Amino acid sequence: MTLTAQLPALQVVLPMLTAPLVAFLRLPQLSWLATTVASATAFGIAVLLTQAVLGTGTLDYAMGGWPAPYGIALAIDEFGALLLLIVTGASTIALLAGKASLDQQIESARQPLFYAGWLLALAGLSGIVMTGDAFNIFVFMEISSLAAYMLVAGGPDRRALTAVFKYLIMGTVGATFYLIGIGLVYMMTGTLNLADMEARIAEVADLKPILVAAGFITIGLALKAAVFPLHAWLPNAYTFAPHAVTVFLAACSTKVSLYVLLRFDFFVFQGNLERHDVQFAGFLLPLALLAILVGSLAAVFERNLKRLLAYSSIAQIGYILLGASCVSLLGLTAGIVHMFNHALAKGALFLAVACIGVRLSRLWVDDLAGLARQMPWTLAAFVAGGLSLIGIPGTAGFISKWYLISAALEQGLTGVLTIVVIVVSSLLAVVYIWRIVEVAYFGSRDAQSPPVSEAPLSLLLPTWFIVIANVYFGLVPALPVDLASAAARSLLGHLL
Amino acid sequence: MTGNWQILAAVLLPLLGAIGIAATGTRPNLRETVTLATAGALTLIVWSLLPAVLAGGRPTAELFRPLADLPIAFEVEPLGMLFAALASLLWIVNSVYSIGYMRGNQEKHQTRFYVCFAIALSAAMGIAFAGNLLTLFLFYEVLTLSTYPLVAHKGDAATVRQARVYIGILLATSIGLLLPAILWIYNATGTLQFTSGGILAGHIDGPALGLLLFLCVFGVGKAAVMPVHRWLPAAMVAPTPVSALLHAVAVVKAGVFTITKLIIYVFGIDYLFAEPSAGWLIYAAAFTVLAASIVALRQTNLKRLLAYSTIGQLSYVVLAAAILKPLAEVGAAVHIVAHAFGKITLFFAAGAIYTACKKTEIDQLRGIGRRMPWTMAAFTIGALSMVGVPPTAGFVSKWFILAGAFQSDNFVAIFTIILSTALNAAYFLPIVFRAWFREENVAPPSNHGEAPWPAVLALTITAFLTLAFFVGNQPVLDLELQLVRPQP
Amino acid sequence: MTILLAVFLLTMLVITAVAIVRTRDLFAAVMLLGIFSLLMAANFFVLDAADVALTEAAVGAGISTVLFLGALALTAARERESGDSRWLPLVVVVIMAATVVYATFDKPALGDPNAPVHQHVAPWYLSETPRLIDIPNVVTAVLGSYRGYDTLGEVFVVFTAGIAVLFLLGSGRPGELFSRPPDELSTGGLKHHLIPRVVGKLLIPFIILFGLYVQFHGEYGPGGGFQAGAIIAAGVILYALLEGETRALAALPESALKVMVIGGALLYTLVGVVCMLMGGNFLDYSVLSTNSVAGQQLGIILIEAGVGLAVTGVLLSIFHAFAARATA
Amino acid sequence: MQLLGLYNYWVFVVLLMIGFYAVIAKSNLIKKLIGLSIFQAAVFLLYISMDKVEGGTAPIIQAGVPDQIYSNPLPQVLILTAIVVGISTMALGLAIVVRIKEAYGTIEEHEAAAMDSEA
Amino acid sequence: MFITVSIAILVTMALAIIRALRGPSIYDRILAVNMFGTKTVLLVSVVAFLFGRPDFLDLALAYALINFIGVLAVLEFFQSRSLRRELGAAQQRDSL
Repeated sequence: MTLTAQLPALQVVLPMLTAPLVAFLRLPQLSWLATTVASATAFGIAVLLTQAVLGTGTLDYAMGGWPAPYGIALAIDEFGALLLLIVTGASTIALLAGKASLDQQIESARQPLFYAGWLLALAGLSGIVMTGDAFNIFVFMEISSLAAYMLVAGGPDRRALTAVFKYLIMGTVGATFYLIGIGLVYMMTGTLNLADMEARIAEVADLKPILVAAGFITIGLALKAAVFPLHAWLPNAYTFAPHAVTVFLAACSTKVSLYVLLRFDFFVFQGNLERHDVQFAGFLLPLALLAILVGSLAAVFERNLKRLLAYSSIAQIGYILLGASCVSLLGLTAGIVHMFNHALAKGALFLAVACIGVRLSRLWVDDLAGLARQMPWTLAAFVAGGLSLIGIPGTAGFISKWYLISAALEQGLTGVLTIVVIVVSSLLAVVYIWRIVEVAYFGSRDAQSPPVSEAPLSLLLPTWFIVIANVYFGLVPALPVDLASAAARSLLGHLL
Repeated sequence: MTGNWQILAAVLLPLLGAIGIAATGTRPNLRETVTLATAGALTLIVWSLLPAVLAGGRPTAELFRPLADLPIAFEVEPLGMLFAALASLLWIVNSVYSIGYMRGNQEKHQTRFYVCFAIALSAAMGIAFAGNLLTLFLFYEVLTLSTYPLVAHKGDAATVRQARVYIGILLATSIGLLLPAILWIYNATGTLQFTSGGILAGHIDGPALGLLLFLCVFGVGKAAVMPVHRWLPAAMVAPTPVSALLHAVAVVKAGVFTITKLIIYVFGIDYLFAEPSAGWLIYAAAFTVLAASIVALRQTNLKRLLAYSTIGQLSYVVLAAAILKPLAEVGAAVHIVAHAFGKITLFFAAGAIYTACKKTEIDQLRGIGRRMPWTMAAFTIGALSMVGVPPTAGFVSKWFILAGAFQSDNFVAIFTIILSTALNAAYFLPIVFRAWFREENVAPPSNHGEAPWPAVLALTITAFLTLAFFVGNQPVLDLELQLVRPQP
Repeated sequence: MTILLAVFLLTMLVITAVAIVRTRDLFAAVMLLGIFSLLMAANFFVLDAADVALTEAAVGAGISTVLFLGALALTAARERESGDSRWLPLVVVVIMAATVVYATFDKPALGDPNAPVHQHVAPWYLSETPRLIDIPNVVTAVLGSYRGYDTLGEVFVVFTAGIAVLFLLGSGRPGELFSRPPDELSTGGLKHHLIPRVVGKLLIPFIILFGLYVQFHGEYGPGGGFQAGAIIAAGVILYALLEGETRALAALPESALKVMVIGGALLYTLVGVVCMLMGGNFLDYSVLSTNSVAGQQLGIILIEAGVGLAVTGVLLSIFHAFAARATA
Repeated sequence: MQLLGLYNYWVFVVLLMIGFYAVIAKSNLIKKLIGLSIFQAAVFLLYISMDKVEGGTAPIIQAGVPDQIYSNPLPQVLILTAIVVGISTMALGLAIVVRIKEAYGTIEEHEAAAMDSEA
Repeated sequence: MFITVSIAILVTMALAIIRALRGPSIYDRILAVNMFGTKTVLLVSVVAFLFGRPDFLDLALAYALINFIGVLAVLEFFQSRSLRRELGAAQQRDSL
């Protein structure tokens, strides 16, 4: 066994192995360092895996050496590779940038536990992405969720606690729904392996339980992914979490749930349930459109900076779903590319917020008045992230919107409606981003408020790294687009 | 990054300049030197492309390739060459003027001003040389965004409100109308490449073509065809050099340039001419010309009057393009130049007056000719050019447009041009008359003379150019006749 | 007979559940929840799930009750009268119920040997385990080896919960996991009640011994690392109840808990890594010994030990975090 | 017998709904968690009901009884894991409730929400 | 025989549950829970014999232990709560 062949296992095991070691360290600095190194290594492994996937196609790994339906198999395809890059990348950047911010927001004695939780969230999320086993997804979903609850609860405001309680309740209900769905499918097929399930559902004569199972799984995962109207937990959880945690979770946690959702609906159910694609689209398309409109509108009227961006995330999740609900090659490519690009754009925005949060204690839009003079680099990064979110050409956001609109154009009359919604919400995005830019650049700072200096370099550098990535992937988007179109092709296997 | 280095340099040099300006922000003299040096170098580079284009060459370059068949790529053709040459040349003049104006008025945030200016110029170069619609759209948005800080320069509440109108209209129209139009075109034809004779023939026809034209014309908000003209008067809150370069040259010209380019290279003149559903454009343009002139008549603030005059003059270009005849297209191109020279002179003059004695209302200008003879002489030349009186640049372009209109017996256009000429005269000549032949009615706050010398120098140069263009327009004609001549 | 038992137990389950939701006395609700768990466990036992029955009893009736009581002590024992919303939830619930009942009509009946679950995968486990792993308890074989990766995940779920509870309720001082209760409370316990104290203390060694039996007998009968961990933790909790927090922490100090938690989690993971180093896949115990069956058995014993250590450590840490939190 | 054979599933549905009702309707946070644990327990029942084979016994292989039928071990393994997940979630939930009580002085959801909207 | 015994146990379990549900005092409930636990232990043992797997008596043992600990936990909870109340009352008196 070469090291390369073992990489899929190491991707999860490495952060898991580090977590107990980090948890009870005496020195917070050291625990941060160990966590960051582990996360960066995980990112390196993800890069290697992506290379391998691009070279040889899907990677399989049999846990414990047991063959697939009997043991648990890992399966990493292009879709998974893309998600792994997002998860490990977001974690690494958030850690690198978040040091200063976390030192402010988490008491130093609690930091080792906090970083252990961070590693577990990382391990959980990458575990979900890689596994090919339905129940294993549940187990890792719970690891990542419990760790995420803890990370969010680390926020300094007491409202973090009520927010996280809601998150916990809705997250657990979602996971349990998923478990019910798996149970029903298992009852009818006798297997837990996704590929095996797909093959065996075809033999099931009576599909009522499968249909209900598909419903439970879709709704459960939609809850976890904060799909409108099941998004109630998200705004406050993102708002009151520590800033670095928001960067991490906003970039990847909901996307991983969407990933599982797409894998189930397309791999497992699509080929077996009659007219499943029509039902899937009919169910999710209206939700996606509503999510886009409601999320954007809520963001326009929101005055808290972080909650504003959180509402925008709800709208962006709508975009991803919108692409998926086209059930076409272009549409799925658009949705998947948007997962990547939204992670970049939101990552940049929340990093900029973290920069501001280091210097300001309140993060209402009005508090930013005139801040651009004191923190020019931070605000410039915010503007760049905002442009990517709006979808200005030359930024990553444009690429996904381009694919999305192209996909909608294929859809005929509903496509026109879709385009109208996309355009309207882009304009709303202009409004809510611009409102902040205007206040920051042309407002004047309260004379009594103490002077503010630019964010520390340790925060600015990663922020600008992501900003540049936004531009880079806006101009040279080959990597995410290639991965996404390959992923879309394999998802659509039955319909092509 | 491949292809002709001059093109890439033209786009990237102003960006480098912007960095240089930002780096030298604490030392004004050095900063202004950087600005001027960048502008000079840019002009040299752009003009060095001219011989090749005159000889029929079409240099190309490619920057990136974000989508498989949609690169960010450039191709120099006569229209773009003209626009780039004009914008780069006037940047030098404008920089000289800016130095006088900004220092004379002790404006704040001068570094931000020069940085944004340089970025805007980079965007203008990108628009001029864009080889496809996507590239054009990209730089169009960059231009919008980079000029926002210039418009909102003063930063008080009223200014910000107006600047919000400016950015709101421009972004909303471009994202809301132009982008869907681009996608539509791409979806229908599979390409966005600018091609002689257009790309739409055989793909979109009938009422759909009219609708697409609608999306394009109103999506290009910078062309200020009514009713999306509101941003232009709003943008007059900007410092005068901004109004001068951006709202007489770069931004608005980018708008009409885009429309002309779309009509020639995407729709195709002949294809559009044969399509009755596209006929509405000429009426929209004619209406804008006349309505803007009438509104201008009623203005009492000099800069607002110039703004409405600009709206009218821009629609001349759209009108000329919409005549859809070769000579009229040449006229449209020539009018871009002619109007640029004339209008920048007028704005310079308005700014010079403001710098010298803080006067902004037309009514205050009585007798000012005697205090500021150079300025008012230049103003007079600019005004005559707007009206289209020989020997000014305005006459040349109007001549071609009229010729084009007669070519197609388009009486709507002919009538509009004649009537609007009368209206132009009606709102410009009284100002000139007042300035030279009336006594001062308000005592000036100080016993002022001319504005600082760089400003006067600049407006003298542009006034001279306005006159010179009347006799020396041959190179421009040579260049632009290629538009209508079949490609070798 | 099975059906009769099941029907009776299930009906009582429903009655208990309704009572739990209806009562406003949270204390009574927690006690009824204990009954609910016992009923559930008995039901599992009737349905042939001995391992699950043991776990449900240890966790549901034991640990869970203790944790709920700990939380009630720190919060409130009664529910306020108002604040509930009634109609909308009821509608949602009824719609959902209708959907699920719709699905049940095609389900195989209880005990149907022709049900798909009994046709695929599971028969393989039952028929191949004697050959491949050679331990009687197939549940342990599946848990420890075939789906060992799930069990690793399970250990880390518990670990995450432990970390999270310590993060939320821990002392917040460097190098000290739990906050210290004020003296008046910490000396408490049931020290002054002679009978429980004597009987309880007599029982503790047996509980621990029984836990170890469950741990190491897991390959042969119902049991394994998790159940053992819960039982041993319950034994130590009993000590804490009798003698008070301070003495319990003196008997099994923080440092020992840390060692158990880290050691358990690492033991499991490292067994997997050693398998990799020895040329197999992660958690492929066959390579641990020249004989693959012996390797499997060794691997299962080791990881079960890891599970037992980690679970004991984490459950005790959670218990102490609640119990030791000072209430001002 | 057919109907009686599905009794397990119906009880599963009823318990699921009782738990779910408590989760969404109750304002008391501890009561919500109690509801959540009933909700999860219902799912355990669903799985364990699947594993039973008529005439079978627990899947612990008895030496010397060759024709013994054994119930299905796989759902049992899954539920062992799920029980552990359930208690972990519960512990974390209770810890959060304790912190909420300390920060707000109440464990009623609507009261806490009212306190935040005032602030 | 086992069947008769188990039915008898089921009946007593039902009775215990009724007491636990109705209360009225807290001690009634505690006693009911304790009794219910004992009955479960019995049921498990009887059913183990009924199914012919007497080795599952292990489980019954575990239930008995857990039940004992549970009841002690409840009692401790009561004691510490009343202790805390007394302390609170004492503090109030001191502050007066």
